[in-house]
Amino acid sequence: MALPSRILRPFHLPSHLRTIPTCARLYHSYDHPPAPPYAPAEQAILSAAITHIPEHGFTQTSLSRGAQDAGYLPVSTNLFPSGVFDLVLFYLVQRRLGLGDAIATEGLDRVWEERKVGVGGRVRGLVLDRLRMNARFGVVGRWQEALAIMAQPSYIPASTTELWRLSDEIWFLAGDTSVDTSWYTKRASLSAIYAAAEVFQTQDSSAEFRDTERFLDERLGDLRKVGGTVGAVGEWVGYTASSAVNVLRSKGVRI
Amino acid sequence: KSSIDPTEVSHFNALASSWWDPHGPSRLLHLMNPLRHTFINSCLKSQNTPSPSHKLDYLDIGCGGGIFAESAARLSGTKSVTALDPSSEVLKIAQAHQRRDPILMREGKLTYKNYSIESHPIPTAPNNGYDIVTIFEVLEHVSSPSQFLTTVLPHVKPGGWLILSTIARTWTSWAVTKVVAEDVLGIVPRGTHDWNKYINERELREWFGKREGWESPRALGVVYVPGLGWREVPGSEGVGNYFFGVRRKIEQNESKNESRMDEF
Amino acid sequence: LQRNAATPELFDVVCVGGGPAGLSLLAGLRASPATSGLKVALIEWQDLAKNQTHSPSPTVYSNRCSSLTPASVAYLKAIGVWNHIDHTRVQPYDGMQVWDGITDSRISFDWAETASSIIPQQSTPSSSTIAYMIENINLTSALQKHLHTLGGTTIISPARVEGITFGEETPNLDLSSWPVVSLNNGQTLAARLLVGADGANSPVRTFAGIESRGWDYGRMGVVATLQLEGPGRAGPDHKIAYQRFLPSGPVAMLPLPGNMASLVWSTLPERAMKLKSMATEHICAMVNAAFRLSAVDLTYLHTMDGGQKDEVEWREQHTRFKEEELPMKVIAVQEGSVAPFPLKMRHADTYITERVALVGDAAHTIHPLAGQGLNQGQADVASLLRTITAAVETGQDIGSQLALEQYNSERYSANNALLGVCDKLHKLYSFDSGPIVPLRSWGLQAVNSMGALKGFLMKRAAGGA
Amino acid sequence: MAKPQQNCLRAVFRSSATCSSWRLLPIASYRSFSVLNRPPPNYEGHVPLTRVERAGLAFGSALWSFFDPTRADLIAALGEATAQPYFITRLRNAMLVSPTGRRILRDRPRLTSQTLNLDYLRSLPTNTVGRAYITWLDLEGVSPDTRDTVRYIDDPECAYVMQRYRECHDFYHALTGLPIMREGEVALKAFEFANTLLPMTGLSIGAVATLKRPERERFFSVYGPWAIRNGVNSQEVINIYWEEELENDVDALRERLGIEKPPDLRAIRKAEREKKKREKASNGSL
Amino acid sequence: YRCFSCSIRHAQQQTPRPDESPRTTHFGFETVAESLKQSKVAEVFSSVASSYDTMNDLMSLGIHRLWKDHFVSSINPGLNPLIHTPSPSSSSTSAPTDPLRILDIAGGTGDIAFRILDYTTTIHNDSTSHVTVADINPSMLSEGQKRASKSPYANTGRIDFIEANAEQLSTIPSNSIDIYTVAFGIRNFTSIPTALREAHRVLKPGGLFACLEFSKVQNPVFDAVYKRWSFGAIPLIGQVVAGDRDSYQYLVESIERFPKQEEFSRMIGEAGFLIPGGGGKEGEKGGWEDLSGGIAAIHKGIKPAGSGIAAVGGGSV
Amino acid sequence: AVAISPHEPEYEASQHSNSDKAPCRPTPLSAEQRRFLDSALRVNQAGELAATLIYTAQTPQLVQSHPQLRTLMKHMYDQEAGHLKIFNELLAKHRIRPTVLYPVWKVAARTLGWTTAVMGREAAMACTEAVETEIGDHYNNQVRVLLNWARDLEARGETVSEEMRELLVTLRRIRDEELEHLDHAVENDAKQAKPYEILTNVIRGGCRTAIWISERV
Repeated sequence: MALPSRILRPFHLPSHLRTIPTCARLYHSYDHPPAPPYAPAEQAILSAAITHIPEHGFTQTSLSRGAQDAGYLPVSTNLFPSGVFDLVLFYLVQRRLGLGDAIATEGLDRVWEERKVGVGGRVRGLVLDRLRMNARFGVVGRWQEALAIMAQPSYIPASTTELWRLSDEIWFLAGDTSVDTSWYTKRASLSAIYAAAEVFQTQDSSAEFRDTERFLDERLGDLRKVGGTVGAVGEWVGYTASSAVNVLRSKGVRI
Repeated sequence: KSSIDPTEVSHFNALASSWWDPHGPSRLLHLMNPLRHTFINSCLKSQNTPSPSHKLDYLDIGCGGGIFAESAARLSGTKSVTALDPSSEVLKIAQAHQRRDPILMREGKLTYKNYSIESHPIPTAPNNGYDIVTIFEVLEHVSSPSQFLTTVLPHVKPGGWLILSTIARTWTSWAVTKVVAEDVLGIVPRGTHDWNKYINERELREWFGKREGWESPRALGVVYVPGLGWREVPGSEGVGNYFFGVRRKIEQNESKNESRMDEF
Repeated sequence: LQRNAATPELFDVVCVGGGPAGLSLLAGLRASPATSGLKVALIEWQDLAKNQTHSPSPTVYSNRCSSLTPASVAYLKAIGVWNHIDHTRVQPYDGMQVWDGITDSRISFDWAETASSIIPQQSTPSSSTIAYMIENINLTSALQKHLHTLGGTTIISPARVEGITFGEETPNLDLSSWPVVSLNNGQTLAARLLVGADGANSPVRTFAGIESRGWDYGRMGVVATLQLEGPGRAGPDHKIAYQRFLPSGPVAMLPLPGNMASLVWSTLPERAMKLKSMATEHICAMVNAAFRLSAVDLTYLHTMDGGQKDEVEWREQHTRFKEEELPMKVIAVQEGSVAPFPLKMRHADTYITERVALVGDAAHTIHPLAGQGLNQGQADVASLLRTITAAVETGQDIGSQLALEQYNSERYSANNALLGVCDKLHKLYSFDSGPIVPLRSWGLQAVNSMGALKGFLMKRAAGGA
Repeated sequence: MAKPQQNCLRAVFRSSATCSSWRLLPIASYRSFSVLNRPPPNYEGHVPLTRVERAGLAFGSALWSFFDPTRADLIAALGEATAQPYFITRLRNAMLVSPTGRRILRDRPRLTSQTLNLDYLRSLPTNTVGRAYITWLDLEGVSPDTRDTVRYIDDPECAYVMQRYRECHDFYHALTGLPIMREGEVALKAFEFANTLLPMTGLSIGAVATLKRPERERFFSVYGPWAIRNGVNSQEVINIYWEEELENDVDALRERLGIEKPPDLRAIRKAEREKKKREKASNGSL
Repeated sequence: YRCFSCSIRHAQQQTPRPDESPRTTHFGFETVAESLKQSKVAEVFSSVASSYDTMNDLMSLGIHRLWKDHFVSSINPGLNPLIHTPSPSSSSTSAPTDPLRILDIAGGTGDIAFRILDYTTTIHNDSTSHVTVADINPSMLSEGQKRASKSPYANTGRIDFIEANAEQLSTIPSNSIDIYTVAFGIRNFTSIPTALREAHRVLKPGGLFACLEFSKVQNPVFDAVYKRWSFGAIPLIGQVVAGDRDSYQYLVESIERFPKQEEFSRMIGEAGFLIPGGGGKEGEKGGWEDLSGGIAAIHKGIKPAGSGIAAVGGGSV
Repeated sequence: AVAISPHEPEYEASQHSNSDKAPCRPTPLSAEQRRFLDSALRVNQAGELAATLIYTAQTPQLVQSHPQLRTLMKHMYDQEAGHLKIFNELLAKHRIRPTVLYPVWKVAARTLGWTTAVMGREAAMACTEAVETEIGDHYNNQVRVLLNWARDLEARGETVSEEMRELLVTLRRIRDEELEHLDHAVENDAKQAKPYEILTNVIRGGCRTAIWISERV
């Protein structure tokens, strides 16, 4: 068994990409909190670099400025194997983890409870919060650069995984507990919708992103319609099949 | 010599556990049961005695799980039913199933006897025999039918009826009961029937013709259509399954009949 | 068998539910000689005695009416109930107009006209009736009267079924397969055959472990008793039923004696609630609009907070319709007769298990657009009656599955087909745009022009599908 | 078809006239409705057309008005011929959905010089709708009465809707500030098509082919996208009760409807002309 | 020992007595006393100095030039004067306008040094950054100085050559170097951990340690092929081209003995450097970049700012 | 193949009495442990889903010919449905991905249930027996692994987290209920099924491959 697996090894990602700091995607334990995704030094440099993004964008300059702010040298940015993409990924991871804190600080749970907002409504609220974070950090203008970086072939797997984790985080925080095939379809569709909304936001000039909000509502409406139709067709097919079986049984056929 | 064929008895014991399973191996018998009653009613109607108000006594020979016996006991026009079967195992099933219906548990309504017809006490006077004596799906399992029939005849009250159902010994019945039913479809457990013991309706009619004191033989053919159940097909007695009914004459000198015994 | 609290009283047939289906089954059992020997009991949670003394005034009609097909009427005549019915409150009709609310393509059934053109040797025109409009209470009180005259039925009402379990096995009597019904007044009844006629969420069906599948239509049916301006377009003795298919659901006007009519309007839940809360004059305007105005206007009318009456008058001037093909104008609504009920489709997996049979709403719930709910129930009962009679005549245990199989095989596929047809009709007519609308209109037009096909359809409908 | 004969036929036919868009004409009566015995008109000046006639009218008027855009009556006929089966009913239904639309259909106001007190309009403050309308009329030298009456639409209410659209056309000019010269007209037609979906407005966008190259470029780069975006996103302009809006501020109305004011076409063209003049002058002087 | 090769054969014939001197290190596949290793290494390099480039070309079929270019571009040295205006908020120890001080260890012929200078001047047009080339072997140094004199940086004062042993860089003060690079040299050091600690000493806080070195091929099939090539062909070519089979034999053996990627990365971590890419925490491997499937590998480490505790700078998250 | 694997693994975890020790902050689970828990709970959910669907497919056939079996089948179905609910909640709470082959297992379970039911009462009971033995062993292994972890934690002086202890208790209870089903199946003469050997081996092989696949996908 050893030889084949070792043969397959070279075809996986270039080694340095494997070290993308991730909070392990597996069993999320409450009593054993997961270790923080970034080493303290990286955390310091990257979070400092984020403050430079509005001015310098997702470039090496922001990174080295951040390094300097964190008491390091411009050359310390070699700490990040994939350079600027690490900055982009750091930004995404922080915003994703920030969503949970946003609920705690703004007491969204209570608000949702009072207004009896369903899971769908909570998902919408969380997506809008996440989009507004882009604005709050002054990243909207620069986001197309980040999209360009993420679109590079060697970074696509990492960025899609991060998008998938964001959609999983949103579904989890919204209180969705379905664990069957809809677990996949929900996350896939939300990822697609979020990505589309984010791209729409980069060129939305309306006040407080009203157009983005309308765009998001339309897409969520489409999703509900499609989900409804698929559900209805599935229900009808299931009913027809079982009534056919029942008719045969009523006629004495032993199935 | 008892008319019980040992291999037959063991075969029916194996069948016992699923006797009352609606989709079990004896489903065909359950489906045929209603047609037996319609045949009996048609026989009774064809004569004015016994009068419809008179409560009937039934004797079912070879009752198996009690399919016919129970249904006869439930009828409003029945006074009592006596059911005989040599197989103890299947009789236990019948008695267990009898306890499920309060009507059958009424005094003297339905009694099961675990012996064959030979050991059943012959009625002292002709009139305290049974109005109806039934032999369903038994004749084709008995080693010598005429001898068996001769022992049965005295039990019929004058004016009473002897009703039996069996299978004609023809190519079609061989194809249907042996090949299709047992081997191919397996709806009837293998080894239930032995083709050579099948008796044709004509032979029965001749046999009774020769006997004194028996009149108006009636016959009706039935065919099983999968999906629709059994269907009465008049005139198909020569083909497969058929019912046969014969009535005992009401005469002054009944004693003459017992003496004549002949074999065929 | 002396009966103390422990041992339940034994019955041959225990029918739970005193609706039209249950009562009609027991009347049938008591009426036919073969089954008159059976010991039967009826359990009903409403007080049946109250219905007996029901004597309605001629102009007040209950809003719960149904249309009986000739087949059902034939069955009711057979069990001798028909003459107990108060015929002054029954309204036969022999014409039916059905049209598409968007394209106005129309199909009209007129028995006399089709009969003469297709089946010349059609029997006397008197049987030209398509269906009979009858109040449910009229039918049930007639059934009760008939049951009372026949006697021999243990009627326990008002009584609620506390629980249903299996009997125990004693040395000389094994009731382990017999269902035992225990009531809230302490009585326990053991049933050789337990008939579940107890409505859509039937405790008997749950006891039997039979699942009921289907879905909710997301629509509400609004019923009401209306007073029209006249007896009907073709006079009092040729009454016509009208049904218009709107995207939100069909609206139907079924004739009652005199100037009265019964409304069955399947519409969206919020519209149903709005309708219920309107003033009577506005309800009349809305019902007239439902048969006359376009779907766009109707949608707007439902959003208005008041003043529907003159809005409808104005729009009627600008909408083109043929008054003589439409029901007469509604002038009044009977007080308190406007009542919405949710529409859903359910069908049980099977109608029988060991010692249990389901009839009527307990077995299936159908969309009211064809008005076949009651007829299906009566047809079930007729079939179950035939099955039980055959079983009794051939001495079978009427509770055994073998005996009941005939009922299930007769009724299940027929009901399934009718449920499917009504469901597909509802789906077909819920489109208000797109290619389906002209297609269905062309189809309706074609059927209308082919006399033979229409005759066949009418006979099927009358023959109690 | 002499007038009296029309009247007596009208009573008979009214009961079986079928107008609603989807309705298939009842087969029996279809054969009888042909050019020879034309059914009576449903309203004053109505000329019921068979399908063949309608197609002929549409094709002919489209072709001719392409070559001679000044023929306003042809454009009007084209509009009526093509609007019939679906589009005008859609517009009427759009009015039926909104409360003000229903009020307009109920009151059936007409925009003519009699109904509008032109002098009063002139006295209104500059930036009001009325004032903009009247100054625009004076500037273009057009009077509100030059609109033709509708003749070829069967349903009387739909006919009124077409009439109303036609009379408000000048208000749309005021609302959007697009001048009457061909480039402005095409841009406004694009906006109207996006908003009302009437085929005639769609077809007249074809006239962009007759524009000069810079104008065409400007249309496709600026005015086309503006027209489509605003036409689709804004509310139905047919539902504006102009008679009540006269005193309101134009920008406030535009804001309420969600329409962005397009770049001022006349200013651009004037600047362009001076530039060309200066160039001619400069290279002329070289 | 005049000719180096005979001394090796002599050593091999001796039965490998357990060497009583306590500290031994490996020299190719032999184990020799530590003090002896340095002289032996010096001998090897002095004999191959002249044909150093041809040797490297042979060892890596000329790819080593690409590796070196990639190595320098991944470090991305140079301070662009336009961008790096002194930002008041930064609390970094050295004012950013100071020229970048780069130390290239064992870079005798100046391969890396010239590439760095070219990179800084062309990419970042930073004409002030300074490279110090240190090597233990005088002949390699002289070769380097010869080339430097011919290069455009001859008299710009941006490059100087010092002879020093990587394990005692006495002449270089602590916390003075921005970037410490070593290319294909570290495997010849007698004690790698001490060299690493020395590097840690001389580097400024936040300074970068970068090492390019032959390493273990990841894919076993490719590894088998590469081993046959390096042990079979290279010594043969060394003999034919440079007439010196043993030096090449040593070089190939030293590659094999050099610690694998994970181990070397761990050693860098233990020397006090921060490992890029998660630092091998959480069972995640990382901290190096394989070149050509692992024939060579780039290892990096950052000296943490402040006394090992990351100085919290910049805006909080 | 009748010997049922020993219910209780040889080592019974000492009752967690040492709560008096200062409950130091539990160290984060190792990646290896999280991977194991992740795949274990995913497999359990898939297994319970299959078990419920097998019973749903079997019940109509069995009850039609043997009405007295209805109460037993209902009881077993309710227990399995309870297990499925527990695992669904655990998956949702610990944010674990359900198996990708969810629809595949649904179809496979239904077909298995239906075919064994058509082959008769004994075959259906034999199928239950085979499935329950396989699932019983599977739970045993999981309980054993968790016990080892608990032992290691106590050896290191850390307290076993509440979450872990709860999981252990639940797994044990579910395993016992599964084995109880096994006994029911054997009581209803699962052994008399005609092709008993082939049937049980095929089903057990099928279960093992399904478990192996679900752990990975």
